[in-house]
Amino acid sequence: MGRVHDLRITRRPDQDGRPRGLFVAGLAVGGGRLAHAWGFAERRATGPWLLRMMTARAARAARYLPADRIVGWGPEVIRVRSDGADLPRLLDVVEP
Amino acid sequence: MLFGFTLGTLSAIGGFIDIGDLVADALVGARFGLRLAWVTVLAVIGIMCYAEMSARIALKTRRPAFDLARSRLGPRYALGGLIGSFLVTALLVMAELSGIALALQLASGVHYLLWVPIAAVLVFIVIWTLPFEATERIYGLLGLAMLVFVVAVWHLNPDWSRMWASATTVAPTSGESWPAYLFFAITLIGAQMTPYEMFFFSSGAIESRWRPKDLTEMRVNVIVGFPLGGLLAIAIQAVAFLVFFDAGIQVEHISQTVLPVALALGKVGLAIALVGVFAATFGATLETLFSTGYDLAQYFGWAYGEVQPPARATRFTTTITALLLLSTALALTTLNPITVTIYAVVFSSVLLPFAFLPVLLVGNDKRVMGELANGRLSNTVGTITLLLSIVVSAAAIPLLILTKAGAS
Amino acid sequence: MTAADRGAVAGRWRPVIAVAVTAVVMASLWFGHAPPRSAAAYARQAAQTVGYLRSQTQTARLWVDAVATAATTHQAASIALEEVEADATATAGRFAGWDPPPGADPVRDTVTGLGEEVTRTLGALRIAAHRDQWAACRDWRSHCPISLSGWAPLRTASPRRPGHEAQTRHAVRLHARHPLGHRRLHRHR
Amino acid sequence: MTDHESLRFTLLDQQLVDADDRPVGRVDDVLLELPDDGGPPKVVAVLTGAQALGERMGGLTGDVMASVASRMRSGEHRGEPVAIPASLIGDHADLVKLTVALDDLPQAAGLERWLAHHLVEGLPGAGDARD
Repeated sequence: MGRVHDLRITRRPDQDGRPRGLFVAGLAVGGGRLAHAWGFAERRATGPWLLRMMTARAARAARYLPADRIVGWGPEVIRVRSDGADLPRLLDVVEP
Repeated sequence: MLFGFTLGTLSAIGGFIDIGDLVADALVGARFGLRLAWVTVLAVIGIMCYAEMSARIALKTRRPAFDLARSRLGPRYALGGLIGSFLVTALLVMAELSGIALALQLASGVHYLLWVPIAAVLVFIVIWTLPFEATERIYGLLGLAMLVFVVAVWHLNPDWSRMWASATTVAPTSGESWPAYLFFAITLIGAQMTPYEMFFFSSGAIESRWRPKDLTEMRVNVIVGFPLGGLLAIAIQAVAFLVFFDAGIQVEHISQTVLPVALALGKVGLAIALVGVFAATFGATLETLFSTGYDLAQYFGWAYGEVQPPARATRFTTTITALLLLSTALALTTLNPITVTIYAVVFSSVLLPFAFLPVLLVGNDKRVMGELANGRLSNTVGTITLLLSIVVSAAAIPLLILTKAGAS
Repeated sequence: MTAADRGAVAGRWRPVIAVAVTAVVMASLWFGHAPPRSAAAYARQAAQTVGYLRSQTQTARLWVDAVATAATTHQAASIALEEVEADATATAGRFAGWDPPPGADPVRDTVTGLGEEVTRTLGALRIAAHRDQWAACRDWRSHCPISLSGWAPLRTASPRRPGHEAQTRHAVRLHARHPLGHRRLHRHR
Repeated sequence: MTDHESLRFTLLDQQLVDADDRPVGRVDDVLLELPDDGGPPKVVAVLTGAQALGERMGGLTGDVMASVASRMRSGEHRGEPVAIPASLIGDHADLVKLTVALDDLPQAAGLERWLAHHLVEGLPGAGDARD
């Protein structure tokens, strides 16, 4: 389905609402290495124009894979329930 | 306000002129006249853009620009850049120490090798005892002595139309080859767009406790300081052109860099020029040492900085002391400092993209920079400079080999 | 993350890349230091050597002039004259160390002869400077191996000056045998 | 509104500072653990120090870096990279702030302490390493 480029982490509160620690909320999958490394895949940056254009296609290809759709966590391979096509784009998930 | 202004400006000038400029500008002026002055203009614009960007990052995050670089480049590339810059700095500090020693030799008549250890001890004492701001102010102020080169241009009664014709020609002088011309263009870029100028300008912004509201002040410093540095560089090229070019003299020593000033302005001019050379090389020694220390400390997340007493930043202090010792040992091998400088600035130009790219990326990161993120001007100039630096980086080593370091 | 950072290409090609890089480095070191083998390369080196010698002589002249007009301190001038002499010795020695290719013996004789003359003159100059005999220094031009006459140091910016021909006397001599030498000698005009 | 952030930009490779803003190191690696109940992996600890970084990078450079760093350490835990439990992590964005002071982390910044104690402290003008 593609390479994992980043983990999305979250702080999940426990029953009393206190922060309980950092959890992996999901994965950032697919798209090019540079699009992730340079921050274009998650809308951290919108410029400079040239670098954005270089990575635009890859950034659009990057998907967000929520942790609850993952069946098996292996060291090399991660099994996923559902196919890749219905995953949301990372660009649409992150805050603008 | 006025004080902060002068401080930043001095830091910009002091950062711009160092041994690389003293050597490369005189060499280029003697061989190519002002036909490479356009490179200096480009270098000034490029470094202004990146110095402003990194200082803006520092204002916003209160951390030096390169602090955020590792997550952008990844640890591998960042390590490559780090090791490269460590080696280049060792060469450069060696050359700067020799520059201090040669200035002292010309003033005193005592052989420069005797001055090298003394210069190293002096540098160490300053690092150990004086706070950052005081050192910067002292050598910045002394560095203004370099303006004597600008005065010397007028005193040499130049033929202005010939100077202009030379400055507006983009081609090697007759008898010189294109590869040599381009090689020296790269040398000038390496000497004038040094990453440590960015480090230093942005660290200065932190240590002077500038805040986002000081944005205008910082920009004024950039707009005044760096072009002034560029003016000095072109002045050195011009006096070398006027005195050496027609005589067919090749610049092989620092003494030749100051000779035109002596011819134009006499002993007083020579003395002022020597003070300027001393201040510029001394300041640059501190700057290069510190920026390497910062570089390493930031890569591993160590404590760093001049504001803290040495014992609070021991790894930082130990690193720069070790580097200083290494460079002193190199200087004592009697390697020709001019040759070493040329190699160091060429290798430095190879590393330029590694220094520029992360700054450009962080400057655009809206989540870090908020409303201080790069505007269109910064991005346009920044991208062009980055592309230029990639070309320079790729061409530097082949040209170095092809021209035998500019010998032919 | 780790796997992504490591890159897939590196492993298999690493030895090949290492050998290639070593080969290029060795070749370029050789390129930088190889002695000139062809007659043309030798002539180029000869011309370059003469250019350096002339540069060193001219530098010495400027410093002597500067002392004469009280424009510099004696210390600075002596140091500079020491440097210039050391450079000239190195330049001449480097050229003398190369074997001339067949037929280039006359070139070698001319240039090494000139080198010896220049180093001798600059050595005498250095000694005079150390003895503080600056008046004697001023007279050296008349017996300088590379003619300096007619060269007004400053305030003249015109590229064509009388006396320029005299400066390139040796160039012309070389030119008689090696056209390349002539071209290289005019690089500084 | 998203409630999750990039590990790459807010945790990994970022600067670690203690509760008093003193630099501790970089987040050189992150230790994840898969809970038994089958939930998503949890960040158990952040690893810091050249050993952790070397092991993460791998390859010749990484191996050399890790083994040198491991040899320079002493004590019972040598051989393992310095781990800081995730429970001590406070805010994290472009800076990762811990909720404890550096002095309460005996593992971290070992070289710094050693140099301060053996080399720098004895020299005049060094200031006091401990305040």
